[in-house]
Amino acid sequence: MNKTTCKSWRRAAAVGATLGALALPLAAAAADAPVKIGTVLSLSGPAAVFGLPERDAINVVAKKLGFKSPGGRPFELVLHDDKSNPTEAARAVTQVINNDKVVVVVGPSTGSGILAAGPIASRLKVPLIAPAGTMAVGDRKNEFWPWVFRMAINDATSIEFILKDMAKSKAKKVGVLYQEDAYGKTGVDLAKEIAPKLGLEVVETVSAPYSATDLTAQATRLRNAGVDTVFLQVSIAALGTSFLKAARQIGLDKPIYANAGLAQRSFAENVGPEADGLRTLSIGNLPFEPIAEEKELSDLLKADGKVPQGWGEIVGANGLLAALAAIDAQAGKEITGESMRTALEGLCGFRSYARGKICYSPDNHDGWDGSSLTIVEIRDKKMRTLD
Amino acid sequence: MTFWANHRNTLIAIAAVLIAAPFVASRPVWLDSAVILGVYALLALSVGISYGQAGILTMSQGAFASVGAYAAALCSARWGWPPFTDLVLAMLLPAVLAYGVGRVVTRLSPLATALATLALGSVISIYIRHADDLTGGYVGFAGIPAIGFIDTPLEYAVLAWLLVIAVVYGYENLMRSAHGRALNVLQQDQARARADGIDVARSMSAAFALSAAIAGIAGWLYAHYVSVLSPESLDTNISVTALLMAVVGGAGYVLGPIIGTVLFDTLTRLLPAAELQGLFYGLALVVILLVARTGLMGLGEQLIGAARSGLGRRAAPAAGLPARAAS
Amino acid sequence: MTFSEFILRGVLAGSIYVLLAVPMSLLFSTVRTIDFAVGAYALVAAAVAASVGGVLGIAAGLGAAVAGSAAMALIFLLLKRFGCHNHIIYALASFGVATALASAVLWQYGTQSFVRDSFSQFWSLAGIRISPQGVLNLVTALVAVTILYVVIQRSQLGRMMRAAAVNVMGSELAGIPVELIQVGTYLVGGLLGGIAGLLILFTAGLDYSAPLSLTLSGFAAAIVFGIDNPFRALFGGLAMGVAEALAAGYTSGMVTSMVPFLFLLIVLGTSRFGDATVAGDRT
Amino acid sequence: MTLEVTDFSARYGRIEVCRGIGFTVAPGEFLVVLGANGAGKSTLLGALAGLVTSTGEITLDGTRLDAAPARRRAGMGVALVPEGRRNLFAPLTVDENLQLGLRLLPAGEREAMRAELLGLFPILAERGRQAAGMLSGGEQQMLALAVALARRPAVLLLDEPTQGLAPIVLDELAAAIRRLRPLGLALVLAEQNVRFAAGLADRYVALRGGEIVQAGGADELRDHRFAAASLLGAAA
Repeated sequence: MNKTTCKSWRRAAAVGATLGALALPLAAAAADAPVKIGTVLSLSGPAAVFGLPERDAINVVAKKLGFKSPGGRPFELVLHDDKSNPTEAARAVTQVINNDKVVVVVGPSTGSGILAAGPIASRLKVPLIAPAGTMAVGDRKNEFWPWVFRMAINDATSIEFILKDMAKSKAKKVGVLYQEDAYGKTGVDLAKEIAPKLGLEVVETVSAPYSATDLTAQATRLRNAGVDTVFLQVSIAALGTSFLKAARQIGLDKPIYANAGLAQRSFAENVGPEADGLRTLSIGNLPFEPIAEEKELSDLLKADGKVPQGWGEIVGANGLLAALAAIDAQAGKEITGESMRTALEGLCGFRSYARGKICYSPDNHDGWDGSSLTIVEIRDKKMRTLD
Repeated sequence: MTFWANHRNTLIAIAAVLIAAPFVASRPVWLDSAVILGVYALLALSVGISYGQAGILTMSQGAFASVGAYAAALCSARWGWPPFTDLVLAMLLPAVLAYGVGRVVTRLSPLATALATLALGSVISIYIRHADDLTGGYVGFAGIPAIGFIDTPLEYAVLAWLLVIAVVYGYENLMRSAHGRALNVLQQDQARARADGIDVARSMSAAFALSAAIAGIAGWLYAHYVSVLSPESLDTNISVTALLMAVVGGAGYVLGPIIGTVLFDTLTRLLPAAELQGLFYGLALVVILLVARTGLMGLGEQLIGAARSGLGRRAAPAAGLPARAAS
Repeated sequence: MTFSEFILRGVLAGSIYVLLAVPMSLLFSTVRTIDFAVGAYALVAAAVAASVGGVLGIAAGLGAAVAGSAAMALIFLLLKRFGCHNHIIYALASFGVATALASAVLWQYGTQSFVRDSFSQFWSLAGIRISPQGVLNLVTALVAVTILYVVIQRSQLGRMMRAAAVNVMGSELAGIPVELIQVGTYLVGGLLGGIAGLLILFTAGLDYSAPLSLTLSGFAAAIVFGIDNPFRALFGGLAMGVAEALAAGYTSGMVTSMVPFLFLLIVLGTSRFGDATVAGDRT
Repeated sequence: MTLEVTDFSARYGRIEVCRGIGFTVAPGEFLVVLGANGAGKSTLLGALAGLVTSTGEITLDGTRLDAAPARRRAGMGVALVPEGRRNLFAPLTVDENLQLGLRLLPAGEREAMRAELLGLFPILAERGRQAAGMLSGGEQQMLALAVALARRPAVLLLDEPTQGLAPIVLDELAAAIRRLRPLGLALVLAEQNVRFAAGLADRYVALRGGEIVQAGGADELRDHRFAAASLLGAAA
């Protein structure tokens, strides 16, 4: 258990004892203390699927480094839960910057959380390392654009990648199932936009709320539209399994592709034989076939008693490594949010747990290009990397 | 002296804010919290009026706030209305909506009302999620400008708590007015209220509309302060939280919702940030309900009452802050 | 063909709602309150059953769900002992229990979705392929509703339940163990919620974020045709399943997601369900 | 069995409603508790049945009842027909109400008791499948009596049975109550209607302000009807 959680536990005990007494936060640290890094991640709510692996990876990497950057600078992590909610995300970011005096924040986990926290980061002049693909996060029109660095692959790149794979088959007519949230909606819009460029056509789209317990009606509608192939823009694993079961039941016997939302270990392991052959986009293949760099992270997690889940860990760990690389780039100097931002903009090709190279520049805050992406196929409850 | 007697709650609120102000102003993080706390306090107060006074157990305050917030966003960011003018629409729109719904729900039992308002809130939020052109859909609405000259967290914090005090003041006056007395009567006994010539449905709907307008103020403030809105910004969770805050503090008391807000917010911030937070939150809620089922104000009143009679003094209704005894 | 297919699929999907609706209907008719934790009992049952596995897992899952409802029943009793007779407070407390249970599942099992396979063969009904699991769900719902109907309408226990619901003082005078019955109702709610959870586990799967929406779907189904009779919950659940299937088949996602809530609003706006006189006094 | 009440007080919260009550009712004896509205009659009966907090002793042939909650006193031989016949379950049918009443008897005796009750109150046999709430006031009072009697109680507490009934029904009701004599139970009847009570009771106690202010034989009520009326204040 890491330091921050221990502190939280003590706080919880205090709550139990006084229940309602207004405890004053502890005084801010002294001047020569370690560099503070905020992590504002979704530890509860629907986005916890990614937020928890992100947190786990950040914790094990920090522990392995002995809370010292590769360049030897001590650092400290301040962990907050954004509860998958933008209001909480904005509050947590304000809190870690103002109260805990962090110089960089990894998070929030969700696109809408980042959008809500962006203006605050920009006002308080502390950069966010944002682990989400949402296009709007990287929109240059945002006033806060200079302060947000994406630590993920943007959705347009991702969707083009998977649609290209789809186009290799003879499929022409695509049906899309998307979940009813920002992730699902932006995904389906991008798919409609990109598909024609690749000779595909989105002929039918259906959606489902998080709570749907039965997707046979949606699957039937896609079948009746005569689609050649189906694209799942879904990150709630229960919706994915529900759809696959429904598709098998109603006889929708077509190749199915999924965006990175379903590249999760628990999805692959829990879903039945109906998932065999499902092709999913992923950043690396940490849980099942890690390449050398990923293997190291995977081993670290296992040594800590964690089970690698998917690309959440890769994104989280690299978020921390990017922050540390930026810290090391300013060896001997006083570090502020502004200096972190400048350092991040000059960061390229630092040591990371990823297939592709991560490069930021004053003109490019997207960091990753498609080279980190891979397509995995689910077979026998495992994700197999396709070459 | 009469002003003191008639506006005790307002004066207490002003005093508390003045005492807290120097501490809060000294820490930037508290300033931010103070603004959000102000938003929550307004929402909880709106529950206080709706549930505590009119008996409408509402679970749609978050939705009313988001109607107000999106109205503010559209007026200021898209249509370029001058500062503060959008506040009118942010209050009016939820109020009109609530009045209409109020006419339907006033004949329902509290639990049925809760469900009806919950359903209403859900329908509103689903509409917001799907009205891409108007609200930005799931992705949300960014770039909402500040309110004119009000720009720093300090200025927002001052504005937020001025609004809270103004609402408390208005609330107190309302409870002293004919309308407030009518609400009191129909809370106790609807049949008697009808016999007294009170139009029950209209009276309750008006109170519900007022509470929605206050929620709209909260949304307006939120939108301008955070500058970004998304469907999850002011969702059902916020509605439930506001309800819990009001009930925990004492929904029937003017200041109860504010006390509940401060307590709840402190509690959730002190709880460990991890998977188990929900467990602690749930347990804390249950414990609070067990210990203080008429809210902390009710508990305090009981304790004061007990202490007084223990001392052999006159066992009068305690130094009353209540607008009426809680149910 | 397509239309009848949507209807059939809706009926099969609706049977889950039935199992969630029945405990709502029972609890409302005996205690006049809502148990927000019914969806959480479903989650707990599914999570435990999935992790233990096999027949033992099913038993353990149901046991865990009932244990969850026992915790709620205990809180209910404590509230009563502390002199709280406000039905809204019971409902708010159940909200706390629901949050706590979902959080415990998240802590213990993580964010995985719980799903298990039951049947790999499908039946064909007039050219429509359906899973035997769907039929099993429907049969379970029918059996549960029938048993409850017989118990409530024909047995001494059922008479006592109905008596305790309408007149607590009269029940005390008649020597009816009112609290025992109320606690029993909470436990039955846990059991039925647990069964619903197990069926979802084998049908579509669910994860830690499911409870509240399951509860709300169940409640919507419970009140569509009136809350006082499990048979009405049956038709309510099935009707909601059909409405959702038709909406998913023919309309946009917006309408599909609005269906349960619009149902609720229309019913509350037009029926006598919510009338203070029918649904208990204002407190 | 003999009901003995000694130094008995009852309270709602902090408000004491009855003080220092004491009386004895022998098997087969009918005692009427007279008093105006608010004199404490209902509170006294409620407290005897265990619905209201009380202090003091209640014994039934020497067995202490006062520690038991209402639900247990029901099984120990006490039956209360509260004001407004609120021991009935309005949406349940007449038969179902009776079955709930019979529940406390051993299974073997229920059928015989049912027949006996229908003999005492023949109207109920015709109304078996109707909801109790749909009966007329007089019929409801009969049913309320039958339900209370179904468990074969030793003590029957009857609170204002005449309330809300048309005068024409009163004779019928009085006749029905008179038919209970052979059952040998101790009956405590709270009434404002002195004429009605005088026709039934053996003895009376009069309550004012929660205390017994007068007691005597029922013949006093018949002989000094007007004196008794004045003792009740505005009643009768």
